[in-house]
Amino acid sequence: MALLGENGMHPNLLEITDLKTRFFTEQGVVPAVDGVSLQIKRGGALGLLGESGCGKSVTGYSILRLVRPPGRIVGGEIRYYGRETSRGEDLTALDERSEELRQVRGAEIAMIFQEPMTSLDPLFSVGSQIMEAILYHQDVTKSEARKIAIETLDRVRMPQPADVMKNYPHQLSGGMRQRVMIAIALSCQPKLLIADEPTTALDVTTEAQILELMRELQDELGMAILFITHDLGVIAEMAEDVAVMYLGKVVERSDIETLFADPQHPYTQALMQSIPKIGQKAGRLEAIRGMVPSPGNVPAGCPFHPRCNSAISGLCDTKAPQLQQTRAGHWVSCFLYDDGSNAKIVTQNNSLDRKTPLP
Amino acid sequence: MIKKLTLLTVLLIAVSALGLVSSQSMYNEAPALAEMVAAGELPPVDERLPAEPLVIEPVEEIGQYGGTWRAVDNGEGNGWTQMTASVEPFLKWNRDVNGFRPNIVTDWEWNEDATELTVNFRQGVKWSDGDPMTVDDYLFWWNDMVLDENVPVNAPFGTTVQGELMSVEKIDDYTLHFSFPHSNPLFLEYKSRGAYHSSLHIVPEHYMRQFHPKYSDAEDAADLVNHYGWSSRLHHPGMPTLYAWMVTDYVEGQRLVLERNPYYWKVDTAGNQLPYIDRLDITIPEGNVNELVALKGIAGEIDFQSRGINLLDIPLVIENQEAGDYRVIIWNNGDYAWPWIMPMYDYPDEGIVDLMYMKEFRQALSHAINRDRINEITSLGMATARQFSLSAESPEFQTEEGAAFYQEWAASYASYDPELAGQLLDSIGVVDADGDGWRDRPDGTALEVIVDVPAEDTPTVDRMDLIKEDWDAVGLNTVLNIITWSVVSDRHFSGDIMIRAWGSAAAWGLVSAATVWTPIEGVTYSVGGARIGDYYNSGGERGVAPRPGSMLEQLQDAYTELISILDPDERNAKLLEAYQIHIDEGPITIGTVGEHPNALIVKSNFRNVPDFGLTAGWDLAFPGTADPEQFFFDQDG
Amino acid sequence: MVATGDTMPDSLIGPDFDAAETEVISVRRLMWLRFKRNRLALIGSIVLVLMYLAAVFAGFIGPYGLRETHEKFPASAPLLPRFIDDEGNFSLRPFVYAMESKVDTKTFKRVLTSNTEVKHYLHFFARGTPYTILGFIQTDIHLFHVNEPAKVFLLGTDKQGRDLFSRIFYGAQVSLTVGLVGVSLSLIFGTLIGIAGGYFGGLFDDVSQRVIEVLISFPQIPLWLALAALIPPTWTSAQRFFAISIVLSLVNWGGLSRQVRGMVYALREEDYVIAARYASASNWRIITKHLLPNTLSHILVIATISIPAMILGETALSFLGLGIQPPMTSWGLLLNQAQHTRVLIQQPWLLTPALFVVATIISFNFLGDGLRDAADPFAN
Amino acid sequence: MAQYILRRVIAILPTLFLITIFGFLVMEAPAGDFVTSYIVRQYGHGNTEAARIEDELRSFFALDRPVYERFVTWLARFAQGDFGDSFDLRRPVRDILNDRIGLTLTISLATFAISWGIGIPLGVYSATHQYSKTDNFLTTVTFVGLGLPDFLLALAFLILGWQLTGEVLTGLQSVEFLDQPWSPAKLLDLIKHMVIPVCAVVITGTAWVMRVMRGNLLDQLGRDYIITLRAKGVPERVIIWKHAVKNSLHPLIAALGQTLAWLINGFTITSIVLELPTIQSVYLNATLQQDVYLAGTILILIGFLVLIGTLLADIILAWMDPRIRYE
Repeated sequence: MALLGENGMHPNLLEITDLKTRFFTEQGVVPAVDGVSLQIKRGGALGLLGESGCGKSVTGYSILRLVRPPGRIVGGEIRYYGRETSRGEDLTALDERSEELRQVRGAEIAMIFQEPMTSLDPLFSVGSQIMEAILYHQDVTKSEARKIAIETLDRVRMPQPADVMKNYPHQLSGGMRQRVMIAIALSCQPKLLIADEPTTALDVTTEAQILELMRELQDELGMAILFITHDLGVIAEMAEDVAVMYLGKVVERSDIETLFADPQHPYTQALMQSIPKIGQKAGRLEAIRGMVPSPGNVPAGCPFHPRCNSAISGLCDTKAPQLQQTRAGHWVSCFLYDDGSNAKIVTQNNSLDRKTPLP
Repeated sequence: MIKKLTLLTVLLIAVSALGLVSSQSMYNEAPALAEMVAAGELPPVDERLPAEPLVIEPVEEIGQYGGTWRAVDNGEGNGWTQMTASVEPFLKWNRDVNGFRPNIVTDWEWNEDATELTVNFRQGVKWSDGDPMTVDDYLFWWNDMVLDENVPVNAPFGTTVQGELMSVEKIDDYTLHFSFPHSNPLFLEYKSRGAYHSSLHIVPEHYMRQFHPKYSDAEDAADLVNHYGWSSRLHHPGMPTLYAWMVTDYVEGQRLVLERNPYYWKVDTAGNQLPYIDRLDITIPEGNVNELVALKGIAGEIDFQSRGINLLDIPLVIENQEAGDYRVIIWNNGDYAWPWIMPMYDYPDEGIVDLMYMKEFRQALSHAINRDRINEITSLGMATARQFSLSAESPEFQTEEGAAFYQEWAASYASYDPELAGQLLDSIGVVDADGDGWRDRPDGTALEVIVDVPAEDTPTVDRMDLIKEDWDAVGLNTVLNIITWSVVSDRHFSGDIMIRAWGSAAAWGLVSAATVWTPIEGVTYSVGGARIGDYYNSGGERGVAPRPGSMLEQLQDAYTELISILDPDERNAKLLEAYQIHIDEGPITIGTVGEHPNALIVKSNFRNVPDFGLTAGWDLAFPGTADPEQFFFDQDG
Repeated sequence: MVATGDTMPDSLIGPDFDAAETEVISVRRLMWLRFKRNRLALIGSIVLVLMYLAAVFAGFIGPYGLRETHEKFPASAPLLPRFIDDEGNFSLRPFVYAMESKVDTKTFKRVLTSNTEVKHYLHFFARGTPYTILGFIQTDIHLFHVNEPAKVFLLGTDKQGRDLFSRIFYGAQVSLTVGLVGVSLSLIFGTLIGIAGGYFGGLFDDVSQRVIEVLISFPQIPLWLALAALIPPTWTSAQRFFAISIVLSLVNWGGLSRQVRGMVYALREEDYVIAARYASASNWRIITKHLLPNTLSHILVIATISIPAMILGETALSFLGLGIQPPMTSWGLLLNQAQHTRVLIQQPWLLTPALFVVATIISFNFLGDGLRDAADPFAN
Repeated sequence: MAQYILRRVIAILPTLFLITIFGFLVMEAPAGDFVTSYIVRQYGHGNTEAARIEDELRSFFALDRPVYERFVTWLARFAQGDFGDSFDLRRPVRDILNDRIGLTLTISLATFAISWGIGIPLGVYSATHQYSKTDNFLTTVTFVGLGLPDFLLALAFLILGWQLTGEVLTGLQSVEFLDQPWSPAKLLDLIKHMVIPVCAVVITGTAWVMRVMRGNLLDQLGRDYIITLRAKGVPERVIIWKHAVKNSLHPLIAALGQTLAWLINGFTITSIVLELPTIQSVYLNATLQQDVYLAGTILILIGFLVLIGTLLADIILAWMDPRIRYE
């Protein structure tokens, strides 16, 4: 248990401990999130970095309990210290349809998504969709809610917010819609915002504007952000701390400067090298060898070893490394920094258990 | 005449005397009518009845007034209701259909060569609105409808002789004189068949004038025809009638209600004005009549129903007698063949017609049919296997000699003998020439026996199915052409049919549908083909001539001779001679099974229903001929 | 399948994985897996396979011929094989007693009395009425058979004294193929117009869309009736069969065409089609090489889904007497004979064709449902 | 919006004309005409007279005129609201339809209301409880319901009704009520007669609505915006009923276009089996008897309702869906 801060407040807003989320598909069980532990500080910004399919989004969904069948959280704890500031509460223990959880969603923790084009109900006006969030969390009248909504739209730098209220999602551009999404998320002033690749679907200029906006808002409102992305550049701009995920596991964790200065895990290193840098000649881009295996078909040992240039045969392909602190605040899960003495021997880490009954 | 007048005077004196002494009537009437009389809404019964009402002898007993008679009828003209409640012709069949009895017409007189006829109408008969019925009502039909070119009503059968119209003359209000260009001895019989003919021809002139373009501002005769025509005449509540019940309500496609005619001109032997039953409530189904009859019958929702009970439903209605509180009476359907198989001698393929004219070919077709099997499978084994030989009840078969003749005819070529059939075919060269398993024509070309069957006539479809197997078995490649009735008819008139099979009605030698045995009319039921009948009917102007000297020509000649014979006995004897051609020349039309039983659903307390009835012949007008006005509900029993 | 649908597009089975070496066969395999998983669809397809086999081998399965009448047994209740005789002795081999049949002149009912002296044992794979399979294999071996005079009618007989059990399978030949033929015609017609409309667009597309719009909104039965009334009544029952198929497909092609058009419309904008067009491939080539193969699985699914409607259509038309005519038979025609009060009350066995109709329709629905899910393995 | 509607209405007119020609031709095309079928039926009823006046009958019904002439005459009158007379029933087609439209709509609207009223909630329940026992049960029932032709059900219900009550509940009213003014007893009688047809048709109808609803709702529930709604803490009930259901009504509303025509011609065979005095029964008979004006009018009426229905559905969709509205 971490130390309590002043006035009994826990220093972290959210603590994820050994989270396991699995998908029970027809081909077997897919361990999308496999023992992830993270901490988000109050008002802090944590970046969750990884390629498609590494489980970073599922981690985000798990926090708000948005994982739907056949996915299910099977283990671990998500402790939220937003309301119960000292003891916290375990979000995984709440019933999915419970009122308690509903009051967390939107009001305490809000989320914005990758696809602003499809994330709004096409049949309702933008205004009503923002007001809906407000009306379900705050004891205000309709006209007050409208006022708040317009203010929020204004806050997300939406031009002519009062007019936009009447618009329907299909009338807005992608960037505008993402602003609306952010407005919805911010309308109830949550303590944590989960941003799931919020700029992936946007063009570069819009992306920059949105990121800029989010940074400003974070400063203004003092909320924490969990920023999920595959884009190192975005991470560099947005996050204070970073966790790198690969195939459902966190492989490296540190503050942003450390990570960029000294990436330790071969996967992180590879990621860094795959970014084109100014001055570097095109065509010399270093790509990571091979493809990400299916999460339903995780290799034995260290999941990254088939693609790893530094893999130690006989070790990396049999044993799974554990997250080790290599320096203060820098955690890596790799045998290069670990003698393997406390590593588990996993001969077959393939969770494709075909005998598991289907949901 | 003098006698009548005296009687009338006596009666008048008696009535007025009675009127002075008491209000006692000579006749009794239904309680409901008596109330109306008491209320002054209706004249007393004696005034409503003619001086000499027709006295009807009840079948079992004097009945009781009251009750509603529920039945089912099809929506097309309510034909069955008309057969029940609209049969009031000049003369009416006896209940055993052996001759006619006076009805509207009380007496008549022919001249010697049957070209002049004087008939007397029953005096004092009133329409259901109280208006007197006179010969003018008949003359309106003849002069203003048949003879009026603007009215699409044709001169019916019997009113023309050899293509020339009769003429009619009014002698007095109750006497008509008919003149015919040639002998027409069967005129009254022709006119008295069924619910059409004269039952239809006496129209309420005082009422119909309002629809006639000549007498009103009607634009055309559509409304007139609508009120007159067979298929729609029961659709008009308030239209005056001579029948026992008058239409009081009609809901298209759903319901027809008739109520007693207060002016009905018949009484029972105890002087009770008929009818006994208050009203008829007829349900008109949207779809299949037979199914609704069966359903309603077993549910006890039918009081009397003589038509529409499917042969195959008889076990069902018998089984549910007790539950539905009714009894099942079996009448004779009277069909002489169902199906009758008509080779068409006007088929355009001469090779086929050659075969048709060979009696061996037709005999082979007939012998190849396993009639007992058809009877077992499709007729519950309750029909009679027989040749095409008209109805056994026809008058010409009622003598000893006639009965014997009938037996011989019915049995001719009717045995199941496929071997003989094969030999007969061999004998005329219809053999398998090319070895494909099917017999070919004498010239060696392929022979296909094509039979047109109306799809709607399911018994015929079922039975032809079996006959096809029989014919296939003797090597005749048989094709059934099962098509809708209207198309069969079309093909019939255009001469495209090789062989036609359908269900027969009853046939009465000369009075009813003579053309089924001799080709004299251009109609679909004409033996040998419509166009051969039309040839005769048009005096050779249209149609197809029968082959010279053939049995078809012999039959036509025989008919020409027959219809001018005045003496009934002589006529019947000659008729048998003409029938002999059908035996000598092999079956001209092929019969199969006939005389099917016809079940009646009769409510347990529904009385005075005779045991005898012949339902297939519309000309015979059952159950109208059984006098439904004397049917009654036994309210005690 | 999965309610969350697109919520983890980048996380689980996104396009990144398809190309992975382990998953090269995955599309087809995924379809099969998904289909196999749908137990109802699996049951449905098994039932259908059995039905179609039974239709092909109708002569073998039924002990009697299509038109074989048993004159003493019209509308007979089922005469089932038995294992226990009148004395209560058990026999492993099923047998029947010969029956005497007479009409009771009072009740007009047929009375059957069994002759218990002789047991007639059922013969399996025995010789009986000759028949042909698929029009060329001639044989007279039946699955089971009993020697005259004994009879075995598993489902009773119709009013003509024909074994209903045998006839149902002969009827299946018509009823089951009418849907296939009708759907094939719809497919050809609908696909051609759909692809043409979707690919070329323009006036042709507008007109065909308008026609289809009216066509698919029109209630089917009145249209069927009107069109069935057009069939020349002089046609033979085989011609009628095809005419009915055409009528069914004329009413049905619209929906199919519309869906095909929609897919082509979408595909038209796909990179590879545009690329093909820039490579100046001919329209025909683009349609046959690119559009058709890519829409095929969907077209097949749509086809499967529209078969039940066609089978029902045939049943309805024949039920009304406007469909198949004897000597052919079909389930609708068999049911046409069963729509009598007496059948429902006294001869309920004549309704068994309805069970076959219902089972077939349900199976097709199950199958279609399963195929639809399977055809779109990335839907979730 | 007004312009949109106007444009659609104008687009309907040529289609309507085509339907009219089609309707007339389809009725005209079969071999023979009303007179031939009339004569034959009359013979079947024992009236041998009709055959003798075939030509007169034909000229009486104006069937001796060429097809195009009759079509033009009829169309001209049709445009004025005169649909011609039925040959068979000898009444104006208009009157026949007027007589029947009331009961036809009563039964079809009842059927429609019940199947949608039951089908939608059950579909929603099924979709929101996917793979639950109830869902599996309902899905199976749906499949069976879709497999059962309603006319067979009607037949079965009729017999069942007879065995239970001893009454044959064909038609829609007992004869004794036919001409009576409306009274509670008459209404009760009508309802009693409606039970069988409504049940028979509702079973298939509900199955269809349920299946469509379930499928679409499942599809909608998988959409991104649902996640957004959940993430912003909207109660599940509101997510389903306010958002997902509204979004999944699209195909059902599109089907409303067909429903309008269905209302007057939806369950033809059931109507015939149960002897219902509806337009459907008249249509079948008219088609079989080549009663051209009656059958043709109904066919065209159906076509007309199809077009109107489609238009209405489009308007409702436009009203509901801003994407269509602002196109």
